[in-house]
Amino acid sequence: MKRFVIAVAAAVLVFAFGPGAPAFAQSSKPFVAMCTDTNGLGDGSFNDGVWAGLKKAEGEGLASVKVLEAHSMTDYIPNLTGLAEGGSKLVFGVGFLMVEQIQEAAKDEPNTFYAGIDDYFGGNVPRNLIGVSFREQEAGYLAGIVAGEMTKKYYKNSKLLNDKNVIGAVLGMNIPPVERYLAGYIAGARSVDPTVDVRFITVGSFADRAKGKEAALALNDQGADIIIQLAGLSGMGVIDAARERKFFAIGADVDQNAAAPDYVLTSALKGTTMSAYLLIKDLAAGTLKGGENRVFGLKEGAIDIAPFHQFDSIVPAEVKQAVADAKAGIASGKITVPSTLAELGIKQ
Amino acid sequence: MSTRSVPVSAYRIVAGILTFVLAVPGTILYLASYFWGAWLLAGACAAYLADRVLELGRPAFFSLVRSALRRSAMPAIGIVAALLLGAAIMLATGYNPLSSYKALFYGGLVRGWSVSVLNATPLLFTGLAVAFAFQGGFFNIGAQGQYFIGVMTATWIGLALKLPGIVEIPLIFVAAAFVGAATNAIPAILKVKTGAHEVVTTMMFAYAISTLSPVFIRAFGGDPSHSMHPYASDTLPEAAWLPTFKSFLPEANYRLHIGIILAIACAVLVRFILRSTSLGFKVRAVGNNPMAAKTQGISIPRITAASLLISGALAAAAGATQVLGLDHRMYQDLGAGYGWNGISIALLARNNPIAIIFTSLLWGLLDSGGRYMAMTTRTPNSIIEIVKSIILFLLLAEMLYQRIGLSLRAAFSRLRRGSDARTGIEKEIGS
Amino acid sequence: MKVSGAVPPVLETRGVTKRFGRIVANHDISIRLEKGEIIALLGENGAGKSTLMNVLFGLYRPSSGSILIDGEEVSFASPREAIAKGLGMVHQHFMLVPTLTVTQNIILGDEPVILGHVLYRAARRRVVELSERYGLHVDPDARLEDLSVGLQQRVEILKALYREARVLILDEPTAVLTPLEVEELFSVLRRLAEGGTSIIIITHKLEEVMSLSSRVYVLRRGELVGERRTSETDAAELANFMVGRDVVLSVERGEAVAAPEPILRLEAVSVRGARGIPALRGLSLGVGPGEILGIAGVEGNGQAELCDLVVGLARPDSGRIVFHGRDISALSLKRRMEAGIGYVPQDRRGSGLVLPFSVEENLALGSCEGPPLCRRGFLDFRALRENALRLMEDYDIRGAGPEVSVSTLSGGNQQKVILAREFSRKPDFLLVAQPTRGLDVGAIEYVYRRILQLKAGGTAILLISMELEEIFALSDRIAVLHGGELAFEAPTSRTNEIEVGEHMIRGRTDRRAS
Amino acid sequence: MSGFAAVLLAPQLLEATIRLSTPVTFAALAAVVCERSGITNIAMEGIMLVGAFFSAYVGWLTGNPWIGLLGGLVAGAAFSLLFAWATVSLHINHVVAGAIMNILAFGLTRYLMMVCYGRQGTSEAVPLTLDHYRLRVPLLSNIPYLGSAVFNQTPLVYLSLISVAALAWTFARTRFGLSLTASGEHPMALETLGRSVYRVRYQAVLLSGLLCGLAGAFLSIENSNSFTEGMTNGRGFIALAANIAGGWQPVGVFLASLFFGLVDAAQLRAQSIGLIHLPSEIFLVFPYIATIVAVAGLVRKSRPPAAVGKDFNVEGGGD
Repeated sequence: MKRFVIAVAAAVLVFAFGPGAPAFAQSSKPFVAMCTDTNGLGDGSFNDGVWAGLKKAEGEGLASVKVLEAHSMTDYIPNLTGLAEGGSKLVFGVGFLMVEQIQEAAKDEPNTFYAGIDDYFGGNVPRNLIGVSFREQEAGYLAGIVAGEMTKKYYKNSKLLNDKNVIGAVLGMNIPPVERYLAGYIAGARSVDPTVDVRFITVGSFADRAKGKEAALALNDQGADIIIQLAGLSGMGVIDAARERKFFAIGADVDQNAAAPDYVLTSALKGTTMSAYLLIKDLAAGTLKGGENRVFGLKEGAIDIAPFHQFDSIVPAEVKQAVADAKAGIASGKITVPSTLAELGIKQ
Repeated sequence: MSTRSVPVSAYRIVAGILTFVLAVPGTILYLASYFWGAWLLAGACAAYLADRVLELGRPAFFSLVRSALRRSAMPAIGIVAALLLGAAIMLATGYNPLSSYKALFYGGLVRGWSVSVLNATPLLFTGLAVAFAFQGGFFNIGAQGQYFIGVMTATWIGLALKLPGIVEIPLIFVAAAFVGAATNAIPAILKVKTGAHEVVTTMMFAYAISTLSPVFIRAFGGDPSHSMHPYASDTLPEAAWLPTFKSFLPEANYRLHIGIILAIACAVLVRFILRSTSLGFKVRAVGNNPMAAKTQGISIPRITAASLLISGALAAAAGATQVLGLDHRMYQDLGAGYGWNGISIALLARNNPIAIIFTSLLWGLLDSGGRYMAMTTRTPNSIIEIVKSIILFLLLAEMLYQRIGLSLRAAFSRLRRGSDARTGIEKEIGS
Repeated sequence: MKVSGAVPPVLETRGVTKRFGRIVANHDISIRLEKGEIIALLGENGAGKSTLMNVLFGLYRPSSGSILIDGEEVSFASPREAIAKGLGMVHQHFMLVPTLTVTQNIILGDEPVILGHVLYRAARRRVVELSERYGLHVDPDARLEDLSVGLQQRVEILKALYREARVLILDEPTAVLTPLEVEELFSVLRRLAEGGTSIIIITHKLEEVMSLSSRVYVLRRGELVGERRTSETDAAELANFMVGRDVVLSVERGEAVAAPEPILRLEAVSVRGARGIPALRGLSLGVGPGEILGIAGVEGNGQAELCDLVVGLARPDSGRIVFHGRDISALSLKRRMEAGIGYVPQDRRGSGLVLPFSVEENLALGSCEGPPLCRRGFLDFRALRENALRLMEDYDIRGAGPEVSVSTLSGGNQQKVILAREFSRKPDFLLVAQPTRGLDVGAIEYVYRRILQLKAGGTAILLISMELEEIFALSDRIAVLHGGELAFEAPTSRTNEIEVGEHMIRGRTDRRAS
Repeated sequence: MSGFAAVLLAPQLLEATIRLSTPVTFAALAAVVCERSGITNIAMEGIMLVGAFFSAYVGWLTGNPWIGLLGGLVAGAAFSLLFAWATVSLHINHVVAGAIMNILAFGLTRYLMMVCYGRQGTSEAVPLTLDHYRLRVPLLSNIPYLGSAVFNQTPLVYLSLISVAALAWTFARTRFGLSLTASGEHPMALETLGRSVYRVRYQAVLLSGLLCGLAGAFLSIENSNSFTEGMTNGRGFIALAANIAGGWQPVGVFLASLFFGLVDAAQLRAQSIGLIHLPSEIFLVFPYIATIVAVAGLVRKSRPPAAVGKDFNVEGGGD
């Protein structure tokens, strides 16, 4: 089967590219590729996360990998189909903006698996298509517990905290994955102390760093000492603000500690890395199955909270225990984390 | 000089019919990647030229051809020079220009031709929108906003009404054009009443519209708790989709829809309006000299408004085409830049609607070829943006050529005359 | 290069030629200017006077020939160098920045500075001192746009004096002045000349030459055709030189048909100008069929507003405009056009023509609403072309076919396009403003002939002109506009240029007397 | 808890206003200089972006933000010279040339991201930002309300305030300012007085390039620590509006920029107070609406330089 695919891929290449055939289809390992959304690599988020999963698989010798970046929405289909024509066995499309395009690409290239990261396909899913979505609210919940505990009970542990019991969130745009994160975050904080004040601001763009910073500063002015960023590149501004004003930021999607090791308390992890890696692993083992939506959550190991790094000593064992309990509760189904603000009684 | 009317011969009628009969299917076939359609187009060209020869007589015809060649020389030189400059940049930054360009043109013209055409479709409309406003002396920098208004209108009606396509699609276009025109009424009124510059107002409107569009999408995006991909609205019923080329040409790419035909028809229509109608005549008069137009009884506010409204309608039609033809739903604005690109396309075509057909296809193929290039070589496709701006720059900088021409001439004359006199190279331009 | 013994002239040109592309604006011109002398450069519009001055002033570079100052050859790369050599120029269109103050305007380009910082107090002192020395009084702190035209010209002269100009060039300095202001200007210039300043005055007005200059050069079509001492010549000879033949413009006017009932009547019309100042005050006049009423007056006395009002570009604040017995004050320009009002605007290229348009399109401008050129909103190209060919034949429009852009036509042919367009609509009333500005004599005669033909056909014509000659050549009756009021009105046969000129200067003498 | 008014009156709002308006102020001053000299400049967005990129890149290469700032200034100046060449020497329509410059800037910065960093999105962080050189003015910073907002700021914020004063002074009192005004009101007058309009306009565009370079540097290496593609996010166009609303005067333009900054700061804060429950997009659209209202409302009270946007050609004039 594998050999056959490579042969087909090689034939396609010869016809498609003529003499200038690219070098990437020559190894005997399956060739796996990803298409970024318009944010591209370096977003410190989904795109980077998936890419890390690909690199991890490559490091383990499971596959050879390639990334292709998109600059506008019309890039998506040519990128997705082009990679298949280039011999890719499994193509990841990153971001929910590609939902339509990836379905069409899958229809176009039946011999290649397509995985839509952050996509959910309703109805009958083509047999070479996999929807990968996440329960972000569970990651938000864990971060909310940490934030709620620290700001309420352990604010004396760090000069960066205050006694006001206010935490914040900066949103890029008001869209459901962001809303799920936020709902989980609020629910987590309230599980510690129902009277906690959680404030949030939407910046209106996933790429306006200066405004992201300004929103975080505004929240800090109102007493928030821990702020989660749910704003993509604008979220870099939240970390900028934390560095400048000296409060704690919580990263999202991937571990953003490296951006400001002294101020990023932890990060709510969405396992784009893990999910991509798991799918490649299935592919290499020949067990990859298409035609379904896979929702990755805490239970599947795709949702987690990042380590505290140098704050490990500041965060008391009680907090870590609370996180562990929540994890167990969620995994076992004892805790159901709300996924919309409406469930929390917050009007939008 | 040949004003004597040549009696309409049977040959001319035949040539005329032949031109039309060959050109229309030729265009459609070529656009659908049936490249042999080029032969039909060549035939149409031959028939057209024959017709012109018959009409004008040989000497006048050849002088016409000469002047046409002279006029197209500059754009051709500009494009080649821009590509050379782009190559120089690639060389300087360590990329291989030869393989890049090979991939660019193979990708844009052959391999991804259907994508080029898909790219060109909305750009053709927005280019026409910008050009129409330009012709009336107005800079519609916010075509992007009207584009999204068109998208919203099409989505709304498409989702709200369940009519047969033959009724619904025209209805959607009319409604989108109407609402797009209405959107532009505000900047038009502000311009006429307060003098607020349209560059600022239309731009800000575009920002505002794209900021507010999520509110709209949420209203038509089904239940958010079930929707995993909220940036898009619900899908339109298939009855409201534009027919695809595939429905009559089986080999065509299945995404290719007849929007491009509508766009080309629109370009022809715009040319007709501008050239052959009283309104277009007045728009051009106001755009070229508002004072003279005014003293001849043409109402400036009315014409300004009319050109702006038509411009808004065209930009909105771009949005409607994109929804009905390609996306079948509304996506949130990611700064796709149809407005900005529309400006480039109109400028490049010097606001000539027919030329816009070609400039939008050029832009479309540079985009899709650029992606193919990025896919198959290591060259980043942002080089295409650079090449595009150099093309624009070189095609609009007429002075540059006059300068070069003058200094070349001066250099020649110096060579000829030796060094006896310092010939003053003056930066003269005859009036 | 010095002539032995004699003092070299302050300024001299030798064989100066200036070409623009294929057009030769100046050909082989040699003139000479002595210290303390006032010379005149006489010529019609388009004779190349302004080009020569711009060459002298370093704005243009001569294509060949040389310029000498104090006997030394100079080459100016820019006006800056000309100024440094002591040249000062007062342009016909003032080179003044309206939003700046008098002082700022005067010092601009030569400011007293320390480290880029302008010493305004010192500059102001200098300006006050200068204006007192030469009797050119003007408020140094006034914003320029608030000054009258005469005062603005003073500022221009002060500008040159501030730069210690030894040679002062004035380009058509009297075009915009009232006769009183002209007198003042001349006395200032004479005083300057006595003080050793050399002056060149560029003009096309013979009287000015005779009264002011000691020598005169005459230019025609870019060439120097004569040089005379003023004392040794007379106006007739100079006129002969200027136009290249004996007689100017005595057109057979034909008698006006006496018509009691005017076609167009202004009844006590008042209107405010651009800055809210009354521009027309209770103006009443009427023009009958087959009659030409000439409005004389110095520019800026309400002519522009009168034009706007009559054709419908502006509405009167009070009073009415009656056309064929019907009040049309509230009608739009378009309705008035349809009712039979034609307009030949003063600014041909600015408001008469759409320059990039072809001849046929320009001829259709304003008729693009209905038949015959337009049907159901569509242009009828064949009708357009036929219309153009017919009019081009009728009005002798030469130089191009109907499909060629009017911008390539000569001034005379452009004016003919406008006349053809307006006349062909067979207006009952026609407003003609400055119909011959910038045209050559042949074209002028042609324009006069057409206007008179139209009149003979029964059209009522209101002629607005700053040229008295023109007014007298064409009008059956003459009225004088002064300060927005009708200062004088009389049949042409019962008045003369002196009387009319008097009223142009002084306004209404009857009121003054009372 | 605390009411709407309390938040709006807090000194932090003023601080936020100043931070948000600083890049707009720089760019709007650039617009003033350009337009007063007769050049319509809509290329500010692009010049800013180029300035932001090179500030971050040079700052990253050298590790010194001041050298990075210099890099941004040089890049902004060089890019603006291209604009000046196009508009002044080649006589391309100003708005058209500006639009082309913007397209070029977006393409160029994206291309350079790949060339210099090998990726898109966000560049490497500079090791040290200009924020590090925050300066607290000893006594003044103790003034209640104003003190902490105005006198405890970062270098480029101070520089923007100084620039406003310096430019106001320039226009009122200096030879250069007088030449600029003349060049924009009546270029031929300036030319006939021996001062080259081309030269003055080149200088004006160059100065505006430097100001835009500062705006870009503020965004990339003072307010944050790296370059992000498209990080100017329309600020160049807001600056254009501020220029009009501010009546082509440095101080007016500064106030207009502050106003736009205030609207933005206020809407962000208004979102989190929780007094009004509206979709966030309703808040986000306020700055744009404010811009339109300001431009439409104020445009009549002031008038643009008479020759702005018009081509000037010494020998082309003729008749």
